[in-house]
Amino acid sequence: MQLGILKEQKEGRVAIVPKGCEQLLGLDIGILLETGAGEAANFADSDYPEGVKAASRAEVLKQADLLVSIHPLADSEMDKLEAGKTVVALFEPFRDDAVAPALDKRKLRAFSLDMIPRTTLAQSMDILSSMASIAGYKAVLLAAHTIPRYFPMLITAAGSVKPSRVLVLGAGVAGLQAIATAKRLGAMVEAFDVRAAAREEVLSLGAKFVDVEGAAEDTSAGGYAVKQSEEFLARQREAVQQSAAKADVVITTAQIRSGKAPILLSAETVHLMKPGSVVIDLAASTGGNCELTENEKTINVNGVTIIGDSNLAALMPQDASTLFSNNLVNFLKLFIKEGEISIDMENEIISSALITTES
Amino acid sequence: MQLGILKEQKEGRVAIVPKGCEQLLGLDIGILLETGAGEAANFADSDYPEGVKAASRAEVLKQADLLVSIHPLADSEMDKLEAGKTVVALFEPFRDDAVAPALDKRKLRAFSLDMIPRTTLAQSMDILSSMASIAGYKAVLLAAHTIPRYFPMLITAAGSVKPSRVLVLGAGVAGLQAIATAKRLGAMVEAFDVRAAAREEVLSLGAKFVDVEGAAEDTSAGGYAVKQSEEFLARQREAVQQSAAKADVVITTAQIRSGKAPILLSAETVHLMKPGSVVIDLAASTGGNCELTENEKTINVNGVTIIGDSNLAALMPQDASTLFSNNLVNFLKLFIKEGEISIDMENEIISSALITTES
Amino acid sequence: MEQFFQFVDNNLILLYLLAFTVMLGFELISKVPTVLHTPLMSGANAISGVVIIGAILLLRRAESDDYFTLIMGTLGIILGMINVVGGFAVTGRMLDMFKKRKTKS
Amino acid sequence: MEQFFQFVDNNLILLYLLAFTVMLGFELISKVPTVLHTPLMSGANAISGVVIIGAILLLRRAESDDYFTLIMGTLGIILGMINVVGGFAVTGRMLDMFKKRKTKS
Amino acid sequence: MLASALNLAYLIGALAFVVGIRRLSSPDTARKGNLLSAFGMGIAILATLVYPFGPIPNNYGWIAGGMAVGGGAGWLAANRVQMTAMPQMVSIFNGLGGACAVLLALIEFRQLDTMGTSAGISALLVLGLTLLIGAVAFTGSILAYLKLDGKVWDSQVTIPNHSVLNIVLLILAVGGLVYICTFDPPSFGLVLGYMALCLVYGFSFVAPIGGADMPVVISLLNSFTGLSAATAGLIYDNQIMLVGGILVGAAGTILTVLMCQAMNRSLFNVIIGGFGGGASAKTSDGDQVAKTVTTSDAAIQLFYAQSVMFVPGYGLAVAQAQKVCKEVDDLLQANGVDVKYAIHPVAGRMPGHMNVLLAEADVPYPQLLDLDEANSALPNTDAVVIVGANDVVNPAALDDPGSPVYGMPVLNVWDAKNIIVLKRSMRPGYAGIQNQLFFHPKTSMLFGDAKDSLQELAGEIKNL
Amino acid sequence: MLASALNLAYLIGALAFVVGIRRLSSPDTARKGNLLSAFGMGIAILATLVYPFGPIPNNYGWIAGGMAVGGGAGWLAANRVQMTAMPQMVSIFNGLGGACAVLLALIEFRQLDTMGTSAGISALLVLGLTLLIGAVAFTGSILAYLKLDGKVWDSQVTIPNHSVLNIVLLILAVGGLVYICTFDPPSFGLVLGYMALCLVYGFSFVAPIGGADMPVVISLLNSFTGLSAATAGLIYDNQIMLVGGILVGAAGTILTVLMCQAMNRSLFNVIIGGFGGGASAKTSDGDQVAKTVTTSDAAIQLFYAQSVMFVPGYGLAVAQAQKVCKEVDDLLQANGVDVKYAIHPVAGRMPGHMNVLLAEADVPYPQLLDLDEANSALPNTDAVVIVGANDVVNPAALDDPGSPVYGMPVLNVWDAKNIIVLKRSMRPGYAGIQNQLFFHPKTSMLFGDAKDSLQELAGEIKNL
Ligand SMILES: NC(=O)c1ccc[n+]([C@@H]2O[C@H](COP(=O)([O-])OP(=O)(O)OC[C@H]3O[C@@H](n4cnc5c(N)ncnc54)[C@H](OP(=O)(O)O)[C@@H]3O)[C@@H](O)[C@H]2O)c1
Ligand SMILES: NC(=O)c1ccc[n+]([C@@H]2O[C@H](COP(=O)([O-])OP(=O)(O)OC[C@H]3O[C@@H](n4cnc5c(N)ncnc54)[C@H](OP(=O)(O)O)[C@@H]3O)[C@@H](O)[C@H]2O)c1
Ligand SMILES: NC(=O)c1ccc[n+]([C@@H]2O[C@H](COP(=O)([O-])OP(=O)(O)OC[C@H]3O[C@@H](n4cnc5c(N)ncnc54)[C@H](O)[C@@H]3O)[C@@H](O)[C@H]2O)c1
Ligand SMILES: NC(=O)c1ccc[n+]([C@@H]2O[C@H](COP(=O)([O-])OP(=O)(O)OC[C@H]3O[C@@H](n4cnc5c(N)ncnc54)[C@H](O)[C@@H]3O)[C@@H](O)[C@H]2O)c1
Repeated sequence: MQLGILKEQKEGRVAIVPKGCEQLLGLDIGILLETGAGEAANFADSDYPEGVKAASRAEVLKQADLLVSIHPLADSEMDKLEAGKTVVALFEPFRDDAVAPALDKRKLRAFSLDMIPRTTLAQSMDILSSMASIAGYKAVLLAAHTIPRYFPMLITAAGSVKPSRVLVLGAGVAGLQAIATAKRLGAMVEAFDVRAAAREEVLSLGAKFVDVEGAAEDTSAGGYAVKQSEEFLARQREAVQQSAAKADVVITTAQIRSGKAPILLSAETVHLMKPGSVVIDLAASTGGNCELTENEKTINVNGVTIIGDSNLAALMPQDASTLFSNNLVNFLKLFIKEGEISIDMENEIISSALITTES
Repeated sequence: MQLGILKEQKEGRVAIVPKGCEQLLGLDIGILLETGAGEAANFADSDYPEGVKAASRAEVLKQADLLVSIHPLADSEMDKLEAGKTVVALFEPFRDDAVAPALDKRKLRAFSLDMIPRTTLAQSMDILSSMASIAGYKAVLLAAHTIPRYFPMLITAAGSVKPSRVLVLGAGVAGLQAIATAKRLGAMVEAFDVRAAAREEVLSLGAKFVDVEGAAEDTSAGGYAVKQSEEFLARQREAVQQSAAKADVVITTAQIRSGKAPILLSAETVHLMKPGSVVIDLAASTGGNCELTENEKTINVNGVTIIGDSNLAALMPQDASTLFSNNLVNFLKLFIKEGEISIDMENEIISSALITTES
Repeated sequence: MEQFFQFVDNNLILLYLLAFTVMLGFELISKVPTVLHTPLMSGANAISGVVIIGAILLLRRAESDDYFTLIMGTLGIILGMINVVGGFAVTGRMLDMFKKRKTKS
Repeated sequence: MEQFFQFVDNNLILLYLLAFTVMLGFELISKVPTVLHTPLMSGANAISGVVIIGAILLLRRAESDDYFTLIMGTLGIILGMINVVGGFAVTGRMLDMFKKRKTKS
Repeated sequence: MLASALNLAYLIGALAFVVGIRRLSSPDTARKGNLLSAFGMGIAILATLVYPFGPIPNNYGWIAGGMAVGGGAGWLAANRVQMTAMPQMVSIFNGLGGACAVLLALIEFRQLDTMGTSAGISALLVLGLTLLIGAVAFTGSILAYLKLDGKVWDSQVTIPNHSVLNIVLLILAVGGLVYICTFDPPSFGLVLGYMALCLVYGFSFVAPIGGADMPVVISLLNSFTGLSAATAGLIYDNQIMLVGGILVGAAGTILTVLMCQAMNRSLFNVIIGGFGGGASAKTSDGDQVAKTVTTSDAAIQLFYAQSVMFVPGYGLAVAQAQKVCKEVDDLLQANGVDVKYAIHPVAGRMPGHMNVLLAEADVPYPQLLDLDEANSALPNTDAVVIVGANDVVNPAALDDPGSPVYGMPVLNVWDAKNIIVLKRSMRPGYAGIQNQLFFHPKTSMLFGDAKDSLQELAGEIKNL
Repeated sequence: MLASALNLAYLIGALAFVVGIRRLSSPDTARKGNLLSAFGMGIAILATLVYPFGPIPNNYGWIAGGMAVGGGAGWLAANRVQMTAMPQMVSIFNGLGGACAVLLALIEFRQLDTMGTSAGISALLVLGLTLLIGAVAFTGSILAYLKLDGKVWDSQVTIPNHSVLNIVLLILAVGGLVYICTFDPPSFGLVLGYMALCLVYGFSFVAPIGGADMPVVISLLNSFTGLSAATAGLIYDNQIMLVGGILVGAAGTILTVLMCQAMNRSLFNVIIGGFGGGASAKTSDGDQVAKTVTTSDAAIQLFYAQSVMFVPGYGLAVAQAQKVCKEVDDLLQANGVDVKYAIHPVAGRMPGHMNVLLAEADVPYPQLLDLDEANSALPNTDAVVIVGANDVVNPAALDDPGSPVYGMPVLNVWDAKNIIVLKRSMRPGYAGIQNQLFFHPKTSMLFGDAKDSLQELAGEIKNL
């Protein structure tokens, strides 16, 4: 069987790095690498082990039985794929009901990496966590670099500088990492989340938690947050407004698994914010937590910079690729046996991630 | 007497912020503000206190007796100034012997803020320190944001990430701040300097000091480093090479007061560095500590990004302006008495900073 | 009652001695770390074997044909000696775990 | 020498008492924090005023016309009383600075 | 003159006891203290042996025989016994000391009886007390030994309302003592009967007390043996017996109280509330019980270890204990202990959670081991300190296919020699499952907030 | 029966002394301990007063008068004295106690002389010893008081080779004692001469000892007074005098040794090396001396303060003491102390140096005061702890126009009630100039690496 590693079209990460190929070669498969796939992440083709064949994109698409990439292939390319092939990528089927049927129609077997359950056992394949963690870290660096002020407090001969205030909305994996990084840089950090467990987690990082009562929670949601009532969201927006008005940086990460991200930062709130402050919206791709966010754009509203970017991990291609690759290889090892794909539908991880079968 | 605050032509800082004007107005002087001077630093004209008159640049240049700016005026504008006026800016006369005669010829009285001595008493006017401190902080943020890797060590389910190594060359004000900031972000930090006192200072921040023996030191240089022998520099370059080859980030800040910055990072060393690593050269404006640095440019050599920027403080305009303004106002208060300029040549600070008299 | 006061007066210093010994015993132990409880108990136990001295005195004074006293006394010596020797030895073994020296300044 | 041993034998329990009292004194003080040195010294000093009991005994037994004894004894009582009362009072004042209670768990 | 030599030897012996006990109460000097006490005992015995009392039978043969047999037996027993069985051994030794006192009293009583001389009420009282206390110490200690060794179970030796029985026996024993004193001299048969009563009382006294409380009981019985030695000292007007006995009596009593305190119980509770005793000192899950450890024992264990590995988990973060943890680390390192941290990949609640915390506490990176490094270092580790971790050290991941964590790589802390777990309760962690590790024979629990526990540990280590 | 009541009262008194001293040695219980000792003394005195010795003169009038005068005087003196003059007061009290013992011995000697009865050598020895020890305690204490109060200078009372004189006097005193014992009874004139000799010796004994060592000497003389009370107890065969005196003698001796240790000196060194004594305990600059403070005194000062302000400087960074500093902070806050940090704008070696360090130690921002805030809070601050700062607290910046730092704004730490300075030596800071603050009356120095000093402070505070 041939595995094909594709070069990402819109960013610098690569799905599998040289170290990952070494492990995969041990599984008795052939590997095709699109030329220059890892270059932007500082992995030259020559860094890949012997046994990995570099080839043009067309060749890889044609010859490989198993195609891995971070983002799904464009529809046009997908159409050209032979039926029966297996594709692995972040398809996000829970966001768009059309994804699975389309793949089905093309008779492709597809694993969606974002469907891997967040169970204890699957942690080593949890790409969402690895990437969210990078995004949280990067969001703070980006914010610190963007605001025209110091993060930490400084008392100097030229006067005292007050510490910046950072507000983190949504204390999931990305949010927690953002909190930790902002704390490290000396900012005063407040955070907010609807999940009850988040409170303790926020406090455990030494940050302040903003309490809003009456959040809905569903323990059957696998740790994910659920949609909140409009009444709660209103109350929450008010609490957030108070903190946001004082904040220099707001980082929002709140997601709901199937649906539009909740609006936590209203346009009104943004207008109350100080000029020079920054909003970084990691939920931009699903509509954003800020009413004014435009996905993949940086805009300036009344002196407030709003950065909408859900793909910050791409800004750190080398480590991001390495971690992605580690997770992906752990996942591939689940179903590549003796050089072939062999699918065990009993396995919860495989059955969850498999969104279409080739038949 | 009228004081004129000019808008910087190439960057966003402003020499005096609204709070500084309040203090100055108490000295019985009039203030002219070039329209929009503080805008880029988030100080609108309307933020300035009553009594500060906004005016066009031409008007300010014409009417003000005392002109303050961060960077000196362009020669063309300088030529048009009436003789007898006083100009205050960072003239860097020690870098260019032609600066003072040129001003002299125009019969302008000039204070160069970078000539304020680094004495205990003058610390509250020490603009070099305030700005260097910001530059050191910003350099680390810039580096952390640029490299494709994490700064801190992380042990995660997707594998362990090694901490980045940061090498700081020159542990003056900027270097120390860079060390502190990089440590905060979790990097492993090594530093190097020729002044003996720097060693203890580096250790006091928890970083490692790279020892190279035989540095020359001159206690009469007012705390500044002196030019080193070529032999020492060679030995130093070797020591630096070893550390640099392992480093992900090199931040260089080494300056010699009167002359070209020493070359600490040879082209050869840069070629030994890992692709994806970053050199930030804060000494770029005086030739740079890295052989390949191009001032005010970001270049990529073999995958190593080299950023030459001696003016990083401009990237944080708000706090930078505030601190600059505080320092500057403290300095102005030395010689503005009862609404007029009155110069006391006995005062060491004034006599050092005054580089030309109007006569 | 009278007898009691008589006793007090006659053995005044003895009473002081007893009281002070008790206080000394308390004082000695009051700050012992938990981990030494068992060795200390064991050491104290060995000391309580001092009763053997009574057995020796008894036996040395016993008539050579008073076999009851001789046999019972010898038994007492055996028991007391086990208590003393065994007690000190076992305490020593327990304490061997503290052999490592501190390198603390 | 002979006399010495005689003394030992006659005052055996007294010797035990002395030895134990000394040890008890050592034991009591051995862990006192520096800051209590002065109050402790002062408190001990007050106790050493116990010598006044000798003066009282002496005076109670003195002949009513033995004016030397009466005067000197009364002087002794005055001095001893100053030592006792002043000593405890001054110790008390010193210790007032420790009045604040700890709020530590 | 010679008499005073004997007296001086006794005085020296007594002082050696005092100083010996004093030194026994600090780990640094304890070994010397033990030797000093032994030296004091040696001097006293020697002086008693050689002092020329004049023309008396001496019976050196009998004495030498007895001493050789007893000394040899004691030495062998002490050196053969397993480290873990030491408390049992102490208990036996203590019982024998009590028995010795009983024999002395018995012989004296018989002599009174055979001679028919009257001895005075106080002498009778002293003899009777010696008999009573010695007998209780004797049978009580033997039963304590049997219980500790698991040879006898509570249910085998107790009856319902056992404490009533004990009170009755106590009244009988005291009454018997008074009764005996009314005869002067009492008949030997009466004395034998009284002795039997005392022996039974000693047994019954210990019977209802739970196995976990045996160390406390042994300490109490030890102070009884001391008292019987003291009363025997009164018989012979022998100061070293008196002083040594009182000393042990007092020290034993306060030690007993301290031991109770360390277990958070009162002495009364131990003795009377015997049934079901020990429950509060143990935490059980069904049939299983988790051992607890006191802070100072944990401190000793760490301090005298060659290598210690901390395993931080989410609890470290919750308690914000990272800095105190580093303090303990520093203290241990200052004493030559090799300290490492094992960082499980998913410890905490976000990737790198432990890294962030430990960096905040300035733990140098080389001290951090990842999963594989830690697992290969663990077999050579003397003590593992688990600070608020749970799921990441759950053996179910390896051996319980039904567990939700089965298959997750975990830290094999059970490969180390000792495990100390710092957490607040027996509650489970994130995965919500019970952890068999807490019932592992190598594991002891130190309950409490991790920061508090570590702070106390630091305090104890500083005192060592 | 009544006799035993007296004896029991004495026994209770003696036990009260023991327990009282024991409690006096821990800050928490010290006040109760003092009351207990006083209670013991009260019982003993009362029992002595009321016990019916039979038909004796009693002289209650004289006794009551003496007690009223003495008690009143003592009470007034104790309550009027300034807090700072307490050691002097203790010294006087102690001297009077010694004088009382001297009077007792004197009266007894005179009675022997007038009666012409022989008393036996041991009685004479006891009387003579009481006289000797009491006299030394008396005059020695009085001189110690004079020195402490600054009324007498070393140079006024010493001669060259004073220690030779002392040895001669000591030999004479011991010789005199032996000589007196050869007469039975000795003539009163002889005794008076001997007393004069002893009084002179006491004075001469203390004369060469430096003023700074007076507390040690007072403690030593206090144990002498105790011994004289004990020997006086032998005269009257009175156990409470004996026991109380011995107790004080032993406690005083060990206390003296401890005090020497706290000053890093040996007792021998204090007594013999009297000349120039105290130099090592002080650090001087020309005529000026900087006071030092012990860790535990500093701990007490901080612990019982309402508000404490830390002033960190470059030394904090060099010592990397930020985390221990925070630990001390936490300990103080746990006890209700209000803790703040005063951050001088140029403390350290780079802008914001202290901010970086304190953030690393997780000191919350609201605890940080900048220059102006700190200067307005300082007058209401009980104790300032300067941790390795120097130039930023140099008063020369305000009042010495010749100084290179003149005109720089500094932290006015001298507005606070007490100042403790943590640094390693008297070396200057960055500006290279001496700092008069270290000689300020409110300042005490705690020399040593800041981290070590703070660590010890933390330990002491925990023990409080
Ligand atoms: N790392 C990640 O990215 C990530 C993300 C999400 C979930 N997880 C999951 O989180 C778990 C991490 O394992 P873990 O061992 O670190 O934690 P854990 O299994 O959640 O156990 C934490 C333990 O700490 C104790 N604890 C809590 N507060 C404490 C305090 N103040 N003092 C002392 N002990 C305290 C708790 O016991 P008491 O209540 O008895 O004190 C608890 O048993 C794994 O199941 C992992 O799958 C990890
Ligand atoms: N902040 C800035 O930007 C900057 C930059 C350059 C210069 N400066 C200058 O630096 C000075 C700062 O004042 P400062 O009060 O912070 O410091 P300082 O005046 O330099 O004094 C530091 C003191 O700390 C003590 N010290 C050093 N190591 C120690 C240790 N391990 N433990 C305990 N004490 C230790 C030293 O005394 P021992 O040797 O006796 O221990 C020294 O006197 C000012 O003069 C300022 O002008 C500041
Ligand atoms: N089993 C494991 O070991 C494991 C590993 C990683 C993550 N997880 C869990 O997975 C869950 C999801 O993590 P994630 O980071 O992917 O979440 P996510 O990206 O889906 O959402 C980010 C955060 O936003 C919060 N949020 C949603 N709606 C909100 C609202 N209206 N207001 C405020 N906050 C809101 C969520 O609670 C979440 O914390 C978490 O519970 C996490 O602990 C588990
Ligand atoms: N008096 C005060 O209170 C005060 C305030 C601020 C700064 N200062 C002092 O002023 C001095 C200059 O500080 P700066 O930051 O402006 O210095 P700078 O910008 O002139 O130089 C930066 C650093 O580069 C170092 N350097 C020069 N040549 C080097 C070489 N060949 N190799 C390695 N390093 C080299 C210098 O030693 C210096 O530390 C320092 O001593 C600083 O402490 C004093």
